[in-house]
Amino acid sequence: MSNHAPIAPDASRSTAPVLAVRGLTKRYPGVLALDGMVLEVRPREVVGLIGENGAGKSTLLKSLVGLAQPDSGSIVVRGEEVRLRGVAHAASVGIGMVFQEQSLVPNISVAENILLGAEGAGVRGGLFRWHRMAELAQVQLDKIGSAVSPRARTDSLTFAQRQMVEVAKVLALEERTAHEPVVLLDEPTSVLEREEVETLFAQVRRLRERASVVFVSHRLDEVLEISDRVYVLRNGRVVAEVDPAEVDATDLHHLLVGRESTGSHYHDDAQQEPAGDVRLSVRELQTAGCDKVSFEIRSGEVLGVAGVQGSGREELCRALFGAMPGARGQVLLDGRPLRLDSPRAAVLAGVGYVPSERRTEGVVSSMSVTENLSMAHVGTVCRGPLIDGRRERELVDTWVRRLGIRTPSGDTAIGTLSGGNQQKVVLARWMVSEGLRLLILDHPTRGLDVGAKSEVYELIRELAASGCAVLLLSDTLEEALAMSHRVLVMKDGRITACLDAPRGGKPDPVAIMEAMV
Amino acid sequence: MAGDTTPHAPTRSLEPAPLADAPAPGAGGGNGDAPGTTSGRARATRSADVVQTRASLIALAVLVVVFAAISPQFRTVGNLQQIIDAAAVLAVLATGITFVLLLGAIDLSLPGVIGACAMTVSLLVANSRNTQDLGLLGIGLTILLGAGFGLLSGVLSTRLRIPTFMTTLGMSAIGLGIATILFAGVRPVVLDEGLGAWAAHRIGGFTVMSLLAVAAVALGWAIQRWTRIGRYAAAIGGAEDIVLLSGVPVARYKTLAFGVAGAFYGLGAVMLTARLGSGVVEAGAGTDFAAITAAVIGGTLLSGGRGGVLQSMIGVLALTVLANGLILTGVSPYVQQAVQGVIVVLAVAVATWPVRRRLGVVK
Amino acid sequence: GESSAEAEGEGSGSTGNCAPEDITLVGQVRNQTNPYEAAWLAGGDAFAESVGLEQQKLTYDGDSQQQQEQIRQVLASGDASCTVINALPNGDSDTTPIVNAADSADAWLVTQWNKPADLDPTEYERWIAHLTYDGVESGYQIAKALFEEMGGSGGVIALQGILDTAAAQDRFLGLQKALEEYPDIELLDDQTADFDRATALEVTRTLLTQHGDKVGGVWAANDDMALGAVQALEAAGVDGVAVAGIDAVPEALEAIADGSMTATVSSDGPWQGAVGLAMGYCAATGELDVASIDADDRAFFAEQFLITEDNVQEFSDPQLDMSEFDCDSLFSRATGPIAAS
Amino acid sequence: MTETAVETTGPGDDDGPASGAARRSRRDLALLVMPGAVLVLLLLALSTRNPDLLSPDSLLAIADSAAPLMVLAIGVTVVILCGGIDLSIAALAALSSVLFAMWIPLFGAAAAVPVIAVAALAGAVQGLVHVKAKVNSFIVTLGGLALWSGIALVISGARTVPVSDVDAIRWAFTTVAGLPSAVLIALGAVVVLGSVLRLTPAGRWVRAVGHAEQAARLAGIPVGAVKVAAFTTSGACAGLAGVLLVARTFSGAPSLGATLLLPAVAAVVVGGTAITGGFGGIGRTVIGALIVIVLRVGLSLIGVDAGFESIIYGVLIIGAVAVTIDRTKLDVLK
Ligand SMILES: Nc1ncnc2c1ncn2[C@@H]1O[C@H](COP(=O)(O)OP(=O)(O)OP(=O)(O)O)[C@@H](O)[C@H]1O
Ligand SMILES: Nc1ncnc2c1ncn2[C@@H]1O[C@H](COP(=O)(O)OP(=O)(O)OP(=O)(O)O)[C@@H](O)[C@H]1O
Ligand SMILES: [Mg+2]
Ligand SMILES: [Mg+2]
Repeated sequence: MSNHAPIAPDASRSTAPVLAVRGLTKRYPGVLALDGMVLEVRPREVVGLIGENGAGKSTLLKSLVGLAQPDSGSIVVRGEEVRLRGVAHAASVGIGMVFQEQSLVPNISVAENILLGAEGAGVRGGLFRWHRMAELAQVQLDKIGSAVSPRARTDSLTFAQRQMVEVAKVLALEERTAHEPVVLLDEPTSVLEREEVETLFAQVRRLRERASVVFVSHRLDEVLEISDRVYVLRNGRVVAEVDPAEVDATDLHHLLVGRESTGSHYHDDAQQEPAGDVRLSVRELQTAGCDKVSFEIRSGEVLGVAGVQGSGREELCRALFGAMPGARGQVLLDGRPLRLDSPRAAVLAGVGYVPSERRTEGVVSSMSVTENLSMAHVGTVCRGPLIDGRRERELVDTWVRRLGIRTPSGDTAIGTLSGGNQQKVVLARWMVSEGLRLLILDHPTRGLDVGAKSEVYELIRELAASGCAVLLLSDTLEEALAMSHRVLVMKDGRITACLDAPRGGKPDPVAIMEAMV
Repeated sequence: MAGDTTPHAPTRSLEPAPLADAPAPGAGGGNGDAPGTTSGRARATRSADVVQTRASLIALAVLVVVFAAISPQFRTVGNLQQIIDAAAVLAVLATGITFVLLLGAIDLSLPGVIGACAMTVSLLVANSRNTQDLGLLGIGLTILLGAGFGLLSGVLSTRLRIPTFMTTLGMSAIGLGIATILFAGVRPVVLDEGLGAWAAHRIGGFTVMSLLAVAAVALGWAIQRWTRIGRYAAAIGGAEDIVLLSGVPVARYKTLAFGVAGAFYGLGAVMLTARLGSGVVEAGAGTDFAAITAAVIGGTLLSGGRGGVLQSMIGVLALTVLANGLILTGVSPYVQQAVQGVIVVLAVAVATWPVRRRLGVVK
Repeated sequence: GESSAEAEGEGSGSTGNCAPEDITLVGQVRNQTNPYEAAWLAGGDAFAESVGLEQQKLTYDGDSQQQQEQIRQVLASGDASCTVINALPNGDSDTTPIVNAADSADAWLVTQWNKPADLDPTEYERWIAHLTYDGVESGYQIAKALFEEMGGSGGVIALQGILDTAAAQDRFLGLQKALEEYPDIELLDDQTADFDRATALEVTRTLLTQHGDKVGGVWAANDDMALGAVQALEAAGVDGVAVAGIDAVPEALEAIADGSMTATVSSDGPWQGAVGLAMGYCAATGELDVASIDADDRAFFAEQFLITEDNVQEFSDPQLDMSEFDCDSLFSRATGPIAAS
Repeated sequence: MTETAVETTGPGDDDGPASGAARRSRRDLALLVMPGAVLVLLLLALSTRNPDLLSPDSLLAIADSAAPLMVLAIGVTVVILCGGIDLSIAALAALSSVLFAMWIPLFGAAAAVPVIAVAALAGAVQGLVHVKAKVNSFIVTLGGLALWSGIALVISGARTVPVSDVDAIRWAFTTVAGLPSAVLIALGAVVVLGSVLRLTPAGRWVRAVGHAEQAARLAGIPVGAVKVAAFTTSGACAGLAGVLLVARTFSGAPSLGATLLLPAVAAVVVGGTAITGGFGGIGRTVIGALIVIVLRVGLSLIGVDAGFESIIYGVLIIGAVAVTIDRTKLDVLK
């Protein structure tokens, strides 16, 4: 395999790469996750990685911190080939990673998390010196200008705060190694609100002053915005290396999916006016985090809910799904009252829910794709009380094909699928039921690649067309506007605005922003 | 496998908790104060700790009040001393087992370890069986032996990757075997003055033993709060795989935690022997469940990462008060056991009831 | 008998014809971790040695299931009809299955201590005998000794054994019997300490705080609890309280010698361990015809000895007198048939 | 569970699926063979000291001895799979033995039915307290342990209750076709419970709750109902075990079988079920129970002193787990 990076004239070409990956191959049962991957990272640059779900991005990064052992190929750090034994070893050569799934210990302090395993002066004579710990951690937090208190307990932080802490933790590498570190960021933005993304980018730009960064995201515009160079991955290999200055999102999209992007991203033209009558009517819904909320959804309608962190929109969703013990209020589904005390009851009434915390709440990661998919409506594959294996496999095959889920087999443990593919399974779980009347989507496209996203949008359109009501919490305002017939805006647990968003006549984002903050 | 880590899963529940502004429990890993900005659900998780601790405190308070109301003897200073003395051994054992429970592991080795240590110490200090008279040295050696047992449990669990339930259960059998061999049919009576004094001699109304116990608990608390063994134990219990990701030698610190626990069991065995006046093989019978129950009632969860030495002490006191109070209030011995069981559940349930929904997943 | 109906034909009968060397001697007790049962097994070893055999020692940690499993296994492996079992059933309920198992396998069986009242050895061909001690009597004797020590008046606290054992219940009856004879003695409280030393210690201390110096004596259903009580009294700095127990474990004897205990009752463990095997050995070799044993001796109370400071020296190191195990003097210690309680 | 899984038999078959057919078959094969192999090896090793151990009678005796333990163990397996623990099983079995003995005069052989029903009810109550009051299952069932044995003590007047009419329980201690009926009954329970867990959604619900309760709840699985059902099953099994115990002691007693708690849980773990929940199954527990019994009875017959016997037991039981458990299934060992 050629040991020089793909052609692309570039200013910093002269400087020797900090990190070079040569012909890396990694096979998982049924999947070739990495297939002769070749790329390099140069000093003080931000390298963007894009690729479909399952393209091998996470696997690559994991191999770079010794968490996945490549079957063949080599990793060269500052000219020396290394066989990384694990995170600690990778750290010792200056490579650190912020994981796609956050990895901080919840029940200890921020300072401990940042210095975990490398307390250095924080521990003297075997005894923790808390003030020193705080000081040392503060040094790292200052690097990224984070206001988080090093003494705070980690599980008391917001998601965004925790992410800052992770970056700070990675930066602690500097003191540990003589060299500038290489920081790997796996989809750091997928769960962030826009303004949080801005802060993160600010951090990344600072980082570039003292380190090299590898940045994975499915939001092409972000990648273009922050990267100096972008590698496009497909099926475990680099299919292109591009200069952000020379391309735009659509070109990337093309490179990415390898085919013309069909129709418009959001399938706007598929938006039909909701014909049906009121499907869900909510009167004075009262629960922790949102008080006296009232609204209606008609069947075939997509109702977007916009709002910032803590606006109470997530609590609203969970309450409607019976997952918010103590929720009160008059909720009618097709005129019949809906139990608010039991998810079970909600499901039986024809409600579906896709939670945002996919890994801990969406899937049972050690159970099979099949089991996860048929989990909610296992009745549909039962003959009498018994599960009909054949019927179940047919069902799964159908949906795996329909949503293009990349999995070796239905027996594969879902935890081993790429994030995006896990999400598709969760969606399928609800779609299998004919009786689905209301689908509650909490950040359904989080972590999905552009292709998958637009497939999901298509599915949402289809669902709506088929008369199902959809309650949609979006990653981005843009998404909410594009997909919804109406958009509710929530603030501090109350509805502050409700705008119509008919095809063609989408409201002005600015108006919504104002209502949100 | 990094992709599968579930950092906040253990402490996730569905509902924001008004309770969140309550301070984190002292030993619960909350060194210090929470920042202003906190997300609803994250807050609920932390307050679960507070809830647990508060619940057990209330339970203890309720027990004390009720018994004090019913029985005049319960209110006496003498009985307070008696309760403290009675709690001494359990307190030391519970302190030890807390380190194991923090890991999210379990330890059933107490009966064996205590049996072996009890026989050892009674044969090392001046006794009726042999001419040994090592005094304090003998006690020290015994505590080391306890630590040895703990380390062995730890090594077996981490190196062979066996559930601690099994390794410690086996270790218990091994310990009892050793104890039985040492016993050899003749029970060694302790003649050592110093050791005898632990149980008999009183300072300010409290036996030497109780004071030793208090010191031991304090030590245990310090270990938990200020040493890697303690802090890592909590972290490992919180999210073992992440700690591993951070390059901490998890296996080593797990093993060490077991070692610390073992040392406390050793001390507990010495105290029991001092109290019984001779080496008794079954001295540790039932202590495993007693210690675990105490810890759990106190809010040190079996799932790991939550609670701590101080919380466990609440449980120890609750159990001791209960046993003591039931006798003093003249409950018939035939139903005492049953009553005790019901009260334990009721106490925890009632104390938890108003906030049960904030507790999220309870195993 | 309903169960002897199950006995298979060959090898049965009330006399054996086993060659001495073919005989398997099995002694089964709860565990070897207390002096009493250790002494029992030692006695069994001594007898086995005297006839040139070895005793197979079984201990089941007070676990009824394990006891059953062991018995079943012993009988299922080896020539049962030349197997002699001298067993201490964990509780009354465990005797029936042991007897049935042994009976249907034609093994020679002697049981001690625990037996349901309705179960009668005379209905079986090879269940040679059940011997036990009159718990009421033991409880009564130590109670009297205790009350005398207290000068016939004052308050006592009672430490009961594991409540659902016949031993605990009978001994307590004995105490109550004695109480009737001593009107000035008041039973302040009775609690169970499960025959366990540590438990007894805690319970005693609590009772002391409750009844203070009203306590003049502690009646314990066995020596372990008595010794626990002695410890409790020392720890509480209380003296002048009389303590009595049952079993005559070495420590108790020392305690009696140095005056910290008043009385105990000896059942002579070594003898129990030996005599059971001796009976089986004699029957298996044919020297003893089970059918010809006097019915009163098939289920009898054995002689027990009250030990106080006057006679403690004689018991401090028990010697086995092998002549007691000649096939014709096996029942010399029988004091009469078990009174149906 | 998918058909591929249904076709495979033996321990591990009701586990979660593996990733990749190749790995799957190989590991399942190992899992299939390993526990059985351990069992055989143990028997052979012990028989070197006491050859009679391998005689048919002796082997049947072992199976017979295993019956009550096995029934207890499969019951608690379900609770453990849910991520909980049931410490009350042994005490509940004791209570059941007392009730059974007391009710035979009333119902004769049929007394088993109400007894098992009551035991199941007791289990259900514990389950409800655990689910509705959110009290840790360790605490709830520890309370249960004390309560049930207390009740048994009281209603039996702290005495053993003899069985008035032995014929009423003969069905539980005769031999059918040379096999002890107790063994057949235990196997019956195993088959029933095993197929419910494997062929109906119940099995995957239980495992889902054990793996990720929150995710299971949000997938609409009746978490509360599943947990309550698990404790009910465990209770019912305890009841059946109690009946079997009566059938071998011809009487019920408040402490009968009370010592079977740890051996039962040990059987589950030796079988390879994760004590943290989610992974494992009935098949594994059956082998586990046999291994535990062989250790318990086998060792006492090889004629070593009690002390050494205990030590060997400890070493062997650790060794047994070391080879039987499937570490790929225990993501975090606890
Ligand atoms: N531990 C594993 N076991 C088996 N297969 C795996 C494992 N980890 C990853 N895979 C497979 O390897 C392929 C690449 O996965 P990877 O997570 O690298 O994709 P990705 O590019 O990060 O996707 P996403 O954008 O959704 O995060 C996927 O098909 C995935 O199913
Ligand atoms: N997300 C949650 N967080 C905390 N407690 C919850 C949550 N969801 C439900 N609960 C409580 O946990 C218990 C079990 O919940 P769940 O609703 O799954 O079962 P259930 O409603 O009791 O029974 P069923 O599902 O058959 O209706 C109930 O008491 C419920 O109030
Ligand atoms: Mg990824
Ligand atoms: Mg429900």
